[in-house]
Amino acid sequence: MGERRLCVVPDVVRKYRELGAQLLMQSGAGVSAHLGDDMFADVRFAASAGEVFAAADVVLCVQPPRTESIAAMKPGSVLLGLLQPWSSEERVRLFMERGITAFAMELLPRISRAQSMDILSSQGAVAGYECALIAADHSPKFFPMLTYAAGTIRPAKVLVIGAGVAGLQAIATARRIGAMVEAYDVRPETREQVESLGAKFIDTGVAAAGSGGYARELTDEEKAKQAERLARAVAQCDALITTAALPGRPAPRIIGADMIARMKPGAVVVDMAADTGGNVEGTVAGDKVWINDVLVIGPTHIPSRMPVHASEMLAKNLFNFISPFIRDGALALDWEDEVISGSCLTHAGEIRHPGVKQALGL
Amino acid sequence: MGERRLCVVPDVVRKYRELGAQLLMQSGAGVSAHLGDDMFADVRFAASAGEVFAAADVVLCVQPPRTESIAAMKPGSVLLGLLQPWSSEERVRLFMERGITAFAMELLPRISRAQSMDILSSQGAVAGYECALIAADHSPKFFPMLTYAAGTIRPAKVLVIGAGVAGLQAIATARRIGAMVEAYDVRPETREQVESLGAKFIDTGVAAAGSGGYARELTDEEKAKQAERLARAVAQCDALITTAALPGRPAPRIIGADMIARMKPGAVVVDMAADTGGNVEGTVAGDKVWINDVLVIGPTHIPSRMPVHASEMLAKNLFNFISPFIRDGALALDWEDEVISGSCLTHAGEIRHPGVKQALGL
Amino acid sequence: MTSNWFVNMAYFVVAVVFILGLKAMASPVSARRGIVWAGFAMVGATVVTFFTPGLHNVGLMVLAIVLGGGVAWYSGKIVKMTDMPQMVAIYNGMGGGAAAGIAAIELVRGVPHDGVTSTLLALGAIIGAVAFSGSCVAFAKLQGLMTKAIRLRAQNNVNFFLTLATFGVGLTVAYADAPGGFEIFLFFALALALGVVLVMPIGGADMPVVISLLNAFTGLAVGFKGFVIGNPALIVAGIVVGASGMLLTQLMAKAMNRPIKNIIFAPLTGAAAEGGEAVEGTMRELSAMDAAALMRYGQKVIIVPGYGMAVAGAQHKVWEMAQLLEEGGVEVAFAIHPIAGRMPGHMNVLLAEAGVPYDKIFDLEEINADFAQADVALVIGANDVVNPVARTDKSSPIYGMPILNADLAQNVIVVKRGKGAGYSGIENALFYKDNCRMLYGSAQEAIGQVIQHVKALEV
Amino acid sequence: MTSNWFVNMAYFVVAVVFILGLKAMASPVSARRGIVWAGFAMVGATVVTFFTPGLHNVGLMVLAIVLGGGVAWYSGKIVKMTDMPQMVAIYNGMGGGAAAGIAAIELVRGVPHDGVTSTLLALGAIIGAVAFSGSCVAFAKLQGLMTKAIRLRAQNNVNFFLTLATFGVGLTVAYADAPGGFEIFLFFALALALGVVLVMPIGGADMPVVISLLNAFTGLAVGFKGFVIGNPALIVAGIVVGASGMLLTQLMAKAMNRPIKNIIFAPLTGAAAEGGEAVEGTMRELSAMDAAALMRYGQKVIIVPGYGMAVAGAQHKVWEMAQLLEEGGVEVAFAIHPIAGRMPGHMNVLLAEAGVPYDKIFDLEEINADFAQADVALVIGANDVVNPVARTDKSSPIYGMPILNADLAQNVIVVKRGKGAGYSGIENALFYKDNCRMLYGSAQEAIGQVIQHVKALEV
Amino acid sequence: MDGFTALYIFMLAAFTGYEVISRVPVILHTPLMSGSNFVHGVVLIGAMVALGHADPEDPVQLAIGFVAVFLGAANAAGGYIVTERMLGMFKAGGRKQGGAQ
Amino acid sequence: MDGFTALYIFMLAAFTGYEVISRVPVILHTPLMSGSNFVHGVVLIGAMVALGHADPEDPVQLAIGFVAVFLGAANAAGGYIVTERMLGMFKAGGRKQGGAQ
Ligand SMILES: NC(=O)c1ccc[n+]([C@@H]2O[C@H](COP(=O)([O-])OP(=O)(O)OC[C@H]3O[C@@H](n4cnc5c(N)ncnc54)[C@H](OP(=O)(O)O)[C@@H]3O)[C@@H](O)[C@H]2O)c1
Ligand SMILES: NC(=O)c1ccc[n+]([C@@H]2O[C@H](COP(=O)([O-])OP(=O)(O)OC[C@H]3O[C@@H](n4cnc5c(N)ncnc54)[C@H](OP(=O)(O)O)[C@@H]3O)[C@@H](O)[C@H]2O)c1
Ligand SMILES: NC(=O)c1ccc[n+]([C@@H]2O[C@H](COP(=O)([O-])OP(=O)(O)OC[C@H]3O[C@@H](n4cnc5c(N)ncnc54)[C@H](O)[C@@H]3O)[C@@H](O)[C@H]2O)c1
Ligand SMILES: NC(=O)c1ccc[n+]([C@@H]2O[C@H](COP(=O)([O-])OP(=O)(O)OC[C@H]3O[C@@H](n4cnc5c(N)ncnc54)[C@H](O)[C@@H]3O)[C@@H](O)[C@H]2O)c1
Repeated sequence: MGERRLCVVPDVVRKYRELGAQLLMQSGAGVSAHLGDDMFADVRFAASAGEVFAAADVVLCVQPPRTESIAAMKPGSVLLGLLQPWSSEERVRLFMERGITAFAMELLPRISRAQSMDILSSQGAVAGYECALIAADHSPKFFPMLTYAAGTIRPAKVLVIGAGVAGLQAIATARRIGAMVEAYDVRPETREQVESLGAKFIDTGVAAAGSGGYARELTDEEKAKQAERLARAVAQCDALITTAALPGRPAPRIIGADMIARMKPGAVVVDMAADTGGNVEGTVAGDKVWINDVLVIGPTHIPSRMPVHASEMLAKNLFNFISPFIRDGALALDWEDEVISGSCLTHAGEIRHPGVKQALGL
Repeated sequence: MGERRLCVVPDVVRKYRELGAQLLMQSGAGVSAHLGDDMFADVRFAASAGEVFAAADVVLCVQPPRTESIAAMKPGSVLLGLLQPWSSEERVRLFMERGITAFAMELLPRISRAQSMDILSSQGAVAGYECALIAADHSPKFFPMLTYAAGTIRPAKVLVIGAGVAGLQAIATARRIGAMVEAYDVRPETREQVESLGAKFIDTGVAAAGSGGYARELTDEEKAKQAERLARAVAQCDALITTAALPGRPAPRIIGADMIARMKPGAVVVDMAADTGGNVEGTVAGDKVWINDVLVIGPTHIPSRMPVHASEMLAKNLFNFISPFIRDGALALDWEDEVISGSCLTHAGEIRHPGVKQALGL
Repeated sequence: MTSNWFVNMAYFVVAVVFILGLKAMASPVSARRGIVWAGFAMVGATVVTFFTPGLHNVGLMVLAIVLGGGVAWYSGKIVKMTDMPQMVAIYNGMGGGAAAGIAAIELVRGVPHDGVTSTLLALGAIIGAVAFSGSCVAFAKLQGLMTKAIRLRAQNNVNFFLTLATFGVGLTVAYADAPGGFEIFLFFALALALGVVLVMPIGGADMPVVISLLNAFTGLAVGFKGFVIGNPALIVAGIVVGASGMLLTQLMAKAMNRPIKNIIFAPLTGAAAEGGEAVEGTMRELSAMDAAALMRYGQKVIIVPGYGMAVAGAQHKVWEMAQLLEEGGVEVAFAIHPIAGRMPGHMNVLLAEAGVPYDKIFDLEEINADFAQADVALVIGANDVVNPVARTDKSSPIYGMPILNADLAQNVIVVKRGKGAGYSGIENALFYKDNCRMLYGSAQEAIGQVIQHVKALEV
Repeated sequence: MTSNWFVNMAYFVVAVVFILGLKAMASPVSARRGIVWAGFAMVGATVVTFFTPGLHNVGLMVLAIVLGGGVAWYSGKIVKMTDMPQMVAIYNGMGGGAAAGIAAIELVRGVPHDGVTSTLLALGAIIGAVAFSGSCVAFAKLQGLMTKAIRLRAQNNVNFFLTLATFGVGLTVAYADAPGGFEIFLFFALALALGVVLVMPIGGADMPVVISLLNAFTGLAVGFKGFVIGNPALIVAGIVVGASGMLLTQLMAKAMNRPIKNIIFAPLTGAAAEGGEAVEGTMRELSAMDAAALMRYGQKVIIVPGYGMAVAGAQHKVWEMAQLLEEGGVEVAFAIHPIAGRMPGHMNVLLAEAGVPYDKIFDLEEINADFAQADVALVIGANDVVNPVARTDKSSPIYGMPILNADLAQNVIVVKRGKGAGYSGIENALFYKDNCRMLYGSAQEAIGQVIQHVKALEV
Repeated sequence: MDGFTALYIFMLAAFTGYEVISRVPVILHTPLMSGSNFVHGVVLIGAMVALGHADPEDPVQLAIGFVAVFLGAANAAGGYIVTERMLGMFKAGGRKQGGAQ
Repeated sequence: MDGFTALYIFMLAAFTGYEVISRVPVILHTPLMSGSNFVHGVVLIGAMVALGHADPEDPVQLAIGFVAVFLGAANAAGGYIVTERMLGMFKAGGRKQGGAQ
């Protein structure tokens, strides 16, 4: 299953129109999100994606466009979406060459005001919910406690690793279904957050709060300590959901093969980080594999499993980002605005984000 | 996915042993339920199923055995399990010919005392839970209400048709996940039961309570009335779960193609009755099909999606049924017992259940 | 009235302490303290009285105190807890007797009084004597010395004329300048007879209310005597007890669901033939307040939810109540019967929704042995799953089904709306057991009320 | 003491009705009824008094009543609701003045009294006069005629000696057989000065407590006067008011979190320099009882849950409270800010867990316009999401974020544990607003208390 | 009335006053203060008796008596109207049907 | 003490008695009844005074007085011990830490 989300939904189109913007969309682009062309009023449809790229002043996208598409863009035009800024030097170069003003929503500053534009957060919520469902659906056991005529089934134990946006949502969802949930994160402030959802926090004695609400990478010693304590919790759980991520880097490898080997037969692992390398040793992105008697699932494109609402959220985020600068159908960016300047990847042929610049060595 | 359940689990094996019974099991039979041979103590393992059938005095099974297996059984031996008594005249004849005492758990009288032996109930609970998860997992929408930084997502509407054991469990599970649930059943007493789970009951004005806790078939007029009111509810829901069944008959066809046509794009239908013909027009048993923009799922072997707990429940049910009659390792059936006599399909070459006898025309 | 300043001041303090003591006794937290205070005050009052100027017969007095106090103290000490009510009755009667005795002395001495005082004197004497003999009858009934409620033929007429005669003779005697010995004797004989006749027809189950009423009477009698002999401490203590006793009688009657007038007059009119004598094998009700008190002061409560809890959607309230009890130090557990409700796991879903932690939820096998140790089994909208018939009656459709042994708990409280049967449609033998009480009402409301009362018990 | 039986009996009834009236006024349900009863009793008492044997100066009396009553009635009728407290103060002062006046007449007439009565006469006169002048000062302060709390240098000494002098002169005058005009004048002058000096240094914010205290004083003065002129109705009404007034003063002080001694003595010792004068822009606390009353008697309450509710796990309690309010006819809605809590949908999960129906939950856009119509916005463990700084302060990290307009509600109640900041770590301007009160405590407990009080308001 | 009797009356009245209002909700503090302020307006009848027994010839007595009655009447009348108005604002909200789920 | 004073004392004492116990929980009904039974045992002092003023020569008076004191003492002593025992059983359970989730 690939990308099924769309970067506008009919409601949001209406709002763009109210701001005087004109919309051009590839015909059939919304089908996979159950949004037929007929559901969009006041939108011009283009037969091909290329036509859209060539004509637009501002391009909204979900995933980064392919090289041909970027090449087709008007110089000086604005590109907006999840551009995976860390993943491809070539793409960033292309943006610079074409003089494209590219906003990578992954770079959005994590300040309160910008939360309504935060695609990582909104899609993280979707992903957390979905991963909990995947775990429940694949588990050979009931999640909730259940007393039936011939006995009682004890509730399943679910372990969630990484209590960011997605992790918390996974915790909440697993709890709702009825599981007993434990969770773990390196950032110490997550303890209270985990507990506020009625789950138990696993204390490993390792704390690693980074900046901007993200986590930092751990030292080897810390990793060993963490692993020690975690291994025990992993061995006891019926389902394991891992959501740990580090911005701009491959996902941390937290669950080793040895830990998997100690898990109960029939246990389920859902590795939400499969896309970026996986938190679990042996995960295959986009596939399910049996390791001994443990099912390890490495779902990709998780928010696309719920395209209707994921698209709605994403579309609103993008709109909230760009709409303050649309006046009478024209775009006027305010470079003083910390949100704009902070999430800008390239502008006027230059790379604007110091972190990415350094990481890509440009 | 086929049958993954097993008719004993280690705990239950222990109880049989305590009663003095000897157990013989096909090697590897439990693998699909995550029960390796090594987990069973005090059990002899046979290399093939045939060996088991030939040697046993009492045979426990999940599904009805194949013809060869029945043929291999000792005359006068006892067979116990879900024997699908209504589905095959040939099999019943074979039982009679071989003089097998066959207990079909589907025929178990629905009295309070027998509830701990009721496989239909326990597996119905599993199925209801699973179907709700399947629906949630396949829905392109969130089930629960969710207020996020850029807006609010309203909870999904789930409609459950048939509020028997499975239906009620589906209602409870969907509610847990956060959906708004409506439900419908022909038996009027289900209204209170549905409401006791916090769901809304749809009143169509058709009541059809049958005997023994089951429903009776509806007249054409009733069907039309029911359909009218249901169609409206179906059109509004985001997910539809159908669980209606009639004992010993094909499942009632409740949702016609016209109703599906009126559903929202992206809606999901889970037809639990797919195995017995489906409550929904167009269901394909064991497959997912798109009808317009509606995904119709016809899962089969649903309890096998949760083999660990389903096996545990099933094994306990069977044990509760047969154990009162095991004394010092020998079976001594009490034909006065209404549970024994009521669930007996064939004994001593005769068919014992009048309903089946009549239905199969034997 | 003695004019001794010290004695009077002491009496004043005693009166204040009595009031404070009674107030303290009205709350579970301070009740112990209250009786101890009052006890000290009583000792003080007694000692101080010896300082009254012009007191004669001190030797006799001491003897009477030692004898009376000693006998009562000893008998009160050895009596079984279950026999307490009759002891209260008899002690109360003695108080009434003492009041009557004071009146008798005044009459015999022929002390002249003004009109008001004379009236109070007669009233006090009558009430005291009635309280005395009535309490003796109550004692005899509760002690089992008198087992039947005895109604005279023409009870109404007897009561009426006896009352009339008693008051007539009493007032005559009180207003007379120097009443004759026989009149005085007749007066008291009539008053004593009245007490007997009034209490005789009342059944044993209503006795606590009657005792409370007689107790209030004695208070009034004491208060009136206080006026007669001019002692404000007696007035205040007596009237305070009289007033609080009246209220208490009302509260008790309400808590027992027996309007006072039914208790006192039903036997007179003969309307309620059962007369309140507890019939074995009926369903008995209890109030939400009693349910709250039973649980709050228990050690262990096991809650048995059933389909009725689901119908009422009472799970949140039930859990709230359980938490309150736990805060009060009570151990609470939930016992789930395998087939409670209408689907497997019905109760689990609801309890989970309410937030009951899994470690408080036990299934039949885990908890059935614990009921015998539980002070209260609270059955909420469950029926078939606690029906002991399943153990005993072979002909019952639920025979052989394992049930929750709620009936083995010390007290069983059943919350249901009315006489509705369960799924299997059969009568429940549990409801008729001696240790079982019904709390009628939809579970949501009934438990809501219990919660309020549990809270009222915390201070 | 007049010996007219009819008048006395009437007074007795009046006293009883006053007590019943006060009792009724102590409960929201019957309060209206209570004042009306008391009103009838007062009219009755006044009329009956004209029947007192040997009454002179009836014309003058009627004139005084008509004038005094008329002026007070009119002024009481037209005054703004917000100015009520000072009216209570001034009327109370008048009552004190009347009591002092009665004493003055007795003194001037030189009626001889025994020791106790003389003492009570002096005490009543002093207390009445102090209540009079003190109340006048209180009135002046509240009316804004006197804006500063004025402390004399050596306030302590002045108070001490003035008190001493007043009592000295007072007792001398009262015990004297025929006190001279000047002594009497001096006595009252001193007493009046004492009232002024005592109340002067107390700040406006503490005035309600002071008025209540003066009110209790007046009650005592009236009671004492009752002893002096031998009128039990005055005694009973006065003392009952005195005692209940003392209790009420204590309750008020507690509700305002200002121990009485701080109010009365702080200005004396000069310890609390702020003197209670409400400083603009401080956080003000309120009690759970007040929170309950505000909501229970409101029409519409909007609840704003935040991360703190999640931390406290208070969702079940909050929903229970909401239900109670709804049962009382209050409209309750939940307002969820898009980023309340720590994950999208954090509040949804919790409210769903507690069983809050979806149709009571609104998001920012749906509900923000409704705050202006709400009587109470109850903010539970939320902080950043209701911080008005986001609207105004460009330099704030949350500037530009839409917030819930809780500050536009008539009253805002904020439940939080202490001074903890929210996620963004900044101060919240809402907490300093005039219409905002803090209810400190972990949400679970705080709301639990509110629930108890809401229940207490139901009868 | 002798001293002890007075003491008893005093004590009992104090108890009664205390108990009668011991469970008053905060919202009623001010109205109740005002109400009890009205109740001690009964001083009016004391003042009336005092004025009634004042020497009709002595202007000082008459003046004081007049003032006392005036003040007493003002206490009673003002106390009543103010309390009444406060409590008039005060209405117990009607009960609606509540329901959990 | 004159009739009206008596009436006032009566009225106030009745109010006090009523208010003081108006919120008693059911579980305390019997102990409180017993406790108030003890309190009216104060009749003992009345009986003592009566006996104390009885004519030492008149055996009837002495006998009645003796009985009255005896009964009064029994009321007081028995009332106390019984109440004390009842309330002794009565212990408010210790508070544990409660907690929701
Ligand atoms: N668990 C399953 O899978 C399943 C499935 C089908 C059948 N069953 C059967 O269901 C029964 C379950 O037993 P149970 O004890 O849970 O329930 P039950 O025996 O059906 O009894 C329920 C009781 O709740 C009371 N009730 C109803 N509404 C109420 C309300 N709003 N508030 C308070 N009380 C209320 C009713 O009495 P009032 O009317 O007087 O209030 C009734 O007696 C068994 O007989 C079992 O065989 C179970
Ligand atoms: N929704 C999201 O996805 C998300 C994700 C990350 C960050 N955030 C941020 O989180 C914030 C959410 O705002 P908010 O208003 O919900 O919370 P908040 O601003 O963090 O404020 C929480 C308040 O609750 C109080 N509190 C904590 N524990 C309590 C307890 N047990 N009982 C009572 N009060 C308690 C704290 O004060 P005391 O310490 O004084 O009690 C604190 O002021 C926003 O700043 C948002 O940007 C949101
Ligand atoms: N203030 C804002 O506007 C805002 C907006 C969105 C998110 N946030 C905050 O930022 C936090 C992180 O956001 P996110 O979910 O996008 O993060 P993320 O997806 O980058 O990471 C997911 C989680 O994995 C954890 N993790 C990293 N390494 C780990 C390891 N070795 N072991 C265990 N856990 C590890 C991180 O701590 C994080 O909680 C959120 O919890 C949220 O509080 C703030
Ligand atoms: N007393 C007992 O021991 C016992 C044990 C198990 C079940 N039961 C009762 O029996 C009932 C049915 O059991 P089940 O779940 O095995 O039944 P089932 O699986 O045979 O049927 C499922 C549901 O479909 C409904 N249905 C049939 N035709 C329909 C139509 N046209 N439209 C809508 N709904 C239709 C039925 O009413 C039933 O509720 C249960 O609800 C339970 O109360 C009783």
